[in-house]
Amino acid sequence: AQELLTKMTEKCFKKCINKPGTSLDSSEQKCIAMCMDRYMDSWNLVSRTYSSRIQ
Amino acid sequence: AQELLTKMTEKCFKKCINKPGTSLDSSEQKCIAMCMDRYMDSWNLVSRTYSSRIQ
Amino acid sequence: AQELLTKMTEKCFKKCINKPGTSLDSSEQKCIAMCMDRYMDSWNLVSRTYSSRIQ
Amino acid sequence: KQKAQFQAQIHEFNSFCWDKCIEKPGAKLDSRTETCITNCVERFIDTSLLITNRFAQMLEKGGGMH
Amino acid sequence: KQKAQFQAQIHEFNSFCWDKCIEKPGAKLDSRTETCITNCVERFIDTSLLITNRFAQMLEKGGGMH
Amino acid sequence: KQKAQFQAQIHEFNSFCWDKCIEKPGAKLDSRTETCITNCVERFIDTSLLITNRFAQMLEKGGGMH
Repeated sequence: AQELLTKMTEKCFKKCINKPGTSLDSSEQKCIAMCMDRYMDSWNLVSRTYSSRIQ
Repeated sequence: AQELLTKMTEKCFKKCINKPGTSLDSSEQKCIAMCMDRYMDSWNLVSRTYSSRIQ
Repeated sequence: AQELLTKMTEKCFKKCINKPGTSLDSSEQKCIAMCMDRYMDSWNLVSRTYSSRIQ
Repeated sequence: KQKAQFQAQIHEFNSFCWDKCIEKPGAKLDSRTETCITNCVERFIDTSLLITNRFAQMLEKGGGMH
Repeated sequence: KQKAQFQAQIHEFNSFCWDKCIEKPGAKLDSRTETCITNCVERFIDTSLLITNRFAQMLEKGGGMH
Repeated sequence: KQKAQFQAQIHEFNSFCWDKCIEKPGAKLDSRTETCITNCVERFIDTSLLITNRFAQMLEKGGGMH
């Protein structure tokens, strides 16, 4: 899962943190949690799509 | 040639497929074929340039 | 230091060479030297920040 | 080993199609985004096959890289 | 080996935060740029921890990847 | 092994200079694009040499990374 965690950190930082401040504020934290859920949704969808294609 | 095929796929998808649809239409296919030819032209040119430089 | 040299070359080419010409002109050379110094300043700052965080 | 390769492919597709299809992550994947991701993966595979086959033909004809 | 991993992390952070914080390299790192880099590294680590902890919780609850 | 390294360099240069020089792939590489690619590769090598030499000088003087 290391690769997944690394990619999510990079992608969600880019989407959620525009100007890095002195701490993660609550809206940034919410955005990161949501982004993480969507990234995993997308991962599952990609996995299903690819699986059905190569069968 | 694996590295070349991987890079061409990524670069030519980016150049030729703006909104991915339900199939590759004929203009997208033509664009990909042309992009692939140019990518290989460029590869050959880079190879010649680099070779003559390091000799 | 290979990784550092590779990254600096890429980052500083992007910052300093807008349209590659028939040689590196003196303003491009100055820009690259300055960019290289700032990249190492930044590397040192990142290193200190990360070190103090994981202690 | 094959499973590792499969997973590596999914990471690559997901990273690529995320950048293509996700503007701002929302409360769920809406159907438009789902369609975009599915089509992106399918067309990426099509593109890869097209390029691989065409490249194989070129090699047979002895053309291509010099 | 641990030292190599530490160095690899610094290369990754520096590359990422350079793109985020440096517009045009100047005669020195001004204080605004320094603050941007420091905050960028700190928030990147925070983001990584937040995601890793939340992911661990999901795994415990048996959710997540299917 | 040396040949693999040479090929890896070409892949890297080609990927980098493609993004720099190719807007929209056309029916052939026109002379302007060819010049752009050649200059891009040459200047990339110059930049790399400049940085490597300057770095070596810094190390000799004992400066640089702390």
